[in-house]
Amino acid sequence: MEVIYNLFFYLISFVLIISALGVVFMPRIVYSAVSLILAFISVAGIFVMLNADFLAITQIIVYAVGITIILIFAIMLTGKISEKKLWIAFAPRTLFAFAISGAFFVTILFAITDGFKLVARESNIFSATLPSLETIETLQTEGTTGIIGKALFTKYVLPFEVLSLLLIAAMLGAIVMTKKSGDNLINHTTKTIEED
Amino acid sequence: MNLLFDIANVLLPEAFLSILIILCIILTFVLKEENQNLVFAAALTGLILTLFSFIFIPFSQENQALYGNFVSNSFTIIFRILILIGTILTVMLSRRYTSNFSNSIGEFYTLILIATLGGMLLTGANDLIMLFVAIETLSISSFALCGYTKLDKLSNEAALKYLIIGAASTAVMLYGFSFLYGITGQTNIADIIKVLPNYQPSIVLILSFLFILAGFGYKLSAVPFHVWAPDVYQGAPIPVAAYLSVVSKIAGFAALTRFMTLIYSDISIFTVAIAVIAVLTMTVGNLMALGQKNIRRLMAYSSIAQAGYVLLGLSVLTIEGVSGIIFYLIAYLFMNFGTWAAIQIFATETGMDSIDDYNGLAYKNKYFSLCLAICLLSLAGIPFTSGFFAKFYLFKAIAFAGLNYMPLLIIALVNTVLGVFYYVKVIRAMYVRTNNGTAKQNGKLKISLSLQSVLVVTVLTTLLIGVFAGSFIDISKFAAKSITINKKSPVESFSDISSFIR
Amino acid sequence: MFMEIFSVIFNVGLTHYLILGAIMFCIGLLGLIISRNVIRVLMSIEILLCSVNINFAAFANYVDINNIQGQIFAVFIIAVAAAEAALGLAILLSLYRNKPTIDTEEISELKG
Amino acid sequence: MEFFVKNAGIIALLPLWVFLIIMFGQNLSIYENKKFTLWLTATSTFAGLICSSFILAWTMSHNEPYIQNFIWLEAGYIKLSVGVIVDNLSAMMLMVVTSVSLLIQIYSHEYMNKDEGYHRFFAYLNLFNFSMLGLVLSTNLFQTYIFWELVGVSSYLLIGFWFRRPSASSAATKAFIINRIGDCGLLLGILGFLFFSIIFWLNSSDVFLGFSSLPQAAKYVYAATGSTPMLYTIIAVLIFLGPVAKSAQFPLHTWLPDAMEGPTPISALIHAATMVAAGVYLIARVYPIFELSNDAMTIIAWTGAITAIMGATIAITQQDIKKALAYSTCSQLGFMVMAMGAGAYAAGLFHLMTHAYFKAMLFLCSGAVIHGLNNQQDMKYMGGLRKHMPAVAYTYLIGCLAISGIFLSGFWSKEEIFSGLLANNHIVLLIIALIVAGMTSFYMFRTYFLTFEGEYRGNEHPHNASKVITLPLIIFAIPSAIIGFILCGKFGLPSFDNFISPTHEIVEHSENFILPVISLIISLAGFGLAMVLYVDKYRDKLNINLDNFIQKVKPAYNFSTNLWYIDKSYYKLIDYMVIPVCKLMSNFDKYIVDGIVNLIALMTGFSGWVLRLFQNGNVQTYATILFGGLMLLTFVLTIYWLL
Repeated sequence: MEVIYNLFFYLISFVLIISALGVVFMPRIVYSAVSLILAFISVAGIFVMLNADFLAITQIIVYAVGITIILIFAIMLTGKISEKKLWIAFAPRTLFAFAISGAFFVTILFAITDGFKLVARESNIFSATLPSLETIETLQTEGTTGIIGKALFTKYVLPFEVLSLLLIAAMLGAIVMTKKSGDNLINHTTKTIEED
Repeated sequence: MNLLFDIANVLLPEAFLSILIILCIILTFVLKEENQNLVFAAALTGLILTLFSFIFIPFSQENQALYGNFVSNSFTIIFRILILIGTILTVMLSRRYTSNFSNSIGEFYTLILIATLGGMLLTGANDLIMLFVAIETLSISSFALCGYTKLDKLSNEAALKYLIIGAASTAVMLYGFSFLYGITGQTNIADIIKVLPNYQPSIVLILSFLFILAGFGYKLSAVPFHVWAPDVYQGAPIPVAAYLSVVSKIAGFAALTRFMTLIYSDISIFTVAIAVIAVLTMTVGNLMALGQKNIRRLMAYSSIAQAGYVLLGLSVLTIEGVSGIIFYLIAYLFMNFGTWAAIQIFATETGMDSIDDYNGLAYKNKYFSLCLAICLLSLAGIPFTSGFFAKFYLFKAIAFAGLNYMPLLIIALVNTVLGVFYYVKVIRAMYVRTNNGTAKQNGKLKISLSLQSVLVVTVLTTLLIGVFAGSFIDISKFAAKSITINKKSPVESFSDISSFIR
Repeated sequence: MFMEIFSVIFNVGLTHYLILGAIMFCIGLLGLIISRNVIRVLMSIEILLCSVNINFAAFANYVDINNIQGQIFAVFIIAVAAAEAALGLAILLSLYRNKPTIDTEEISELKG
Repeated sequence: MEFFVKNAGIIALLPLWVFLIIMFGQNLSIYENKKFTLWLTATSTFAGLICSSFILAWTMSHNEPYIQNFIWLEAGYIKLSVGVIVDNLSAMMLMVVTSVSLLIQIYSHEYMNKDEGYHRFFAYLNLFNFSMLGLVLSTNLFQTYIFWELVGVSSYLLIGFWFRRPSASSAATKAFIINRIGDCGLLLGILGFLFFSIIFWLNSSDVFLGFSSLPQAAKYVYAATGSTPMLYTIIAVLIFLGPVAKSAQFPLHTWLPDAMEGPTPISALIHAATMVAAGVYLIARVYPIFELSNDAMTIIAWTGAITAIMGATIAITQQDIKKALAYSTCSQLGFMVMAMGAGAYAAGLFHLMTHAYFKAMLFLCSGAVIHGLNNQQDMKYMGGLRKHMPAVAYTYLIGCLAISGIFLSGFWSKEEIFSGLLANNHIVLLIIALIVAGMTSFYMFRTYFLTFEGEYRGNEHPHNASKVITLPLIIFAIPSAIIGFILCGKFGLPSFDNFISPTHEIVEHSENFILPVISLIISLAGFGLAMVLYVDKYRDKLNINLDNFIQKVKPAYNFSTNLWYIDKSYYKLIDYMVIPVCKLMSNFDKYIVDGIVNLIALMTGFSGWVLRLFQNGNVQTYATILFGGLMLLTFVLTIYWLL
């Protein structure tokens, strides 16, 4: 059981990292999008391994379906340009990017392993305790949806409600941006209209 | 009912604002195009009513609402009031701007109101999730507002840059949140405070602090998270730029101050980090402002530098410092808004925003130039303006915090001197240079009533704060007292003035 | 020594997930900075947020299994990320209408 | 009456409002009519006058001062406040300032009517009124200092009112610079005083530097500096430097005669009646500080005495009518300061009040003459003007009698000074004062005879002054004549001493009549001498040749005409000491400081340029900066923490 769990972890992680790298380094943007879908699905797999079934489903519905579709729409709408030259910028910042990413990784690795100690599990940085089998059992049989739903309507009701307004704001913004404009949303500094 | 009690005692203005938002949305979609200006009236009256609803909230005690997601005390109340005042001014400033387009007026005000709701919730958010949602509500509405002038390339570009940098820094902040959550296993700040002292300070804690600071620093445009600010301020509609440089920043400061004082106040490394960022922020802001030719970019760098001064007040982490921050932000709200209002007036009338276009303005528009000059002098901190008292009070808090802070004080003073140069540059353009005929600004500016009232109100308040600095300092002191600073070892301070007299 | 390494590798726990999150974050960071296509930049942002989600889910599992607040946080992040993506693409499209390019090198009129 | 006392601040604020209205409303069409400005100004001052008279009445029946304070600025332990104090001293000054300025405003309407800067003039006049009244109402030394500076600024603006004349602008600059010296001393003194008394103020319930606690504070400072009384004296003398400059005392008096370049109403209001008296007022306010140090009191008294005699000797030979009056003002101010320094507190203030009225009137008369002769100020070209402008001549005569101490109000106030000097055993000072009194009488009547008697020697046709000019003169003549007598405290009349200094022990009036009689005789002698020398009739009869007479006393005459060589030595000092040093400094500045400054400017410009390179418009560069900066911060702080 343990071994299978580990193997699954490494498998999914491998797919996830490869597909994420694919998103960045694929020569054509459409391949990137497909790669992104794969990455999202792998993340959902990771969530399943972390006893987060609701999260996994949400991940697939929202990310792998919703967001990627929007992205593909955008790719299609802007697709006239030859993509070859829009691959990777050969600018000084690319070098910096590798350096920064490496530094970032090393720093976080250093921090979470408490200074590269191999036996990190016993470290007391995080209040980590192995989840007891019983709770895992209940989570796996009953699912997390109930807990999350209850929390959303009790403890997190305020952010939940505010989130609705956030979505409205995003919607309004998107509508205004893409609305077919017969109107004159032009440069605000040049046009003058008599007021009052 | 617990819920109703919470709302009546703590979240009444926010509840009002939500109702107002829904009303505005309905009005936006129901009204015909030519009646859309009604949304402006609704928003303005609603905001003023919301401002009055603060009367019903208990000022002096601390109340939690909705399972500890939101905390209302005098500190958050004063910041919410400031945010509301800033919003009212923004709405009035936008009146002229929105009259340029016919079918997207209502949405503009709705977005501003949603952003304001986010900002107000940000000040008192007491839960990491609440904090995140509030900051994102503010951000996402701001992205949309930035690109509102959608046929203008610059506006689109500004919005896109703002969004990308914003999303990236949000991701970093969330990374920091995840570490904080990992260390304590809690998302509620009150619970975090209870649990956190049980753990040894580790690098993860520092990382979480720095990553969260990156998220807030992006809102405050603190160096090195400031890079978006000049481009966005230049490209975005001017009312939105004013909103970002004032309201959004005030909300960010409120949240950062609470966060810093509640969670990260007992280890000195965090104050060192804030101090480093403060020094960087004001120095870079001032240095880069020196060579600017566009007044909007100049104001962007100026607001970066101003954020640096405020961060300095946070770095001392005393009650004095916090009250200095509050007083500085009160003064900053009005003086900065006044400047933006003047820029908006000039831009709408002439369509120009370069400093050279202001040449010789004082000879034709005496009062307008005077108002702008007062605001700029106040920003520069010339004695006997509100800006001077704000700086004075803040620097005094730093000076009294201990000898360790002396280098900071000296750097701040040098920066203040540096700042005078570029503010005076604009004034010199208006008063000393003559208009050599290239500029279009012939004759008097026709200033519409709403813009005029914004300018007059802000300038008068700036002067008023300069005259009655004492009472405003009292208010900020009162507000700062509700902040608890969990310092284990207080920095040695000159508690007794007589010790160095004798 | 060998056994120790072996046991670390085959006892997947919190640290492993965190390292996975860090790797994802680094890839997202890389993509954010080096690609020239705006859409790819937006994709990289999604990867960044995903890595944060992995972190939260891992912490929820290993630190806070009873309340799983981390998972709730992740739900909120997913919702916000979707909104952000939608708005970002809307802004991108309106920019594209005024200036037909999605090359980040060319979207640099505001500077100085 | 309580109402007026509680709202005494309004008296000061009214002129400020009027100032703002005039300043910001200049473009409005209503200002086509100059009378609007006049009415606005005069009404506000008149309202102030009414309020002041009610306040005066209130103070008669109340011994405790009324004090109102607002905390203005709190900086740590230091609380600075502004407020309003109403006590006998401020009530008297309010009355003097408002009444004098009301009459002078009416007078200026005619005097300045043709001037293009009419509105500006009235605006400045109101600004001055505001600052002067604010100074009078100040509750603490800090507020006093602020208004002190404001008064200086408005004086500067008004002296340089005709700024196109080089002489006027240089006179304004001179006044400003010399006043800066005094202000600097005053500020240092206040700071020194505050430094030693800060613990007292922290424990005190009063506001910082409040006047009502000043006696205790002075005692505290005296005790704090107990081991070195020198230090206390230095603080007191530094504070005294302020009045020295403002009240034109030796050696900082040189600005006052030059200040006569301003319009004559200004000379009357500011440089004769009110502002120069502010120095004496300040001495009265901080009297508790001076009282404790005998050395300081001696210095004050002797400064006053030297000024008095110097002013008198110089005034004797002045040809310019306004200059002569200016030096006479110096001399009289010296009188007041001398009285204060000698311990005759009330007498000094009494003379301040009487002097305010008759000196203002004298200046206005000279203004009427100058106006009538188309800006001719030299007395060589005057004479016999009594026939052309009788009202002016007779009021001037009243003023001369008053200032000379011949029966009219000056007699009573001077008599108090003399008896005060005698009572405090300052015999030397008394002799000097008596000599100066004789000289005063001489030079005043000299100006009178040269101007109004004899034959007219000028070219312009003199024209009579209009009613708007003569009316204030006539009104001024009344207090000039009688106010000294009314308040002399003899013959059952009310006593100024009792009114002004209820807390100080009252100097017992020596009931002998010898001193008044002597002073009267001396004054009459001066009058007689002037008559003999300057009225053609008597001079011819006695066969005196004035030029020969001058030749006989040539050194003394030169000494006087050259203003005691004070100005000249100042210029010499500046030429030979200050300017070489300045040159050295300027070279240092040019080559070394400027070099450094330019280098810094270059460096900041360069660093700004380098920083702007990073702001290249590419959003991903921005992201690089963001993350790079974050990583750099993380590295630095982590290493810092680990170490």
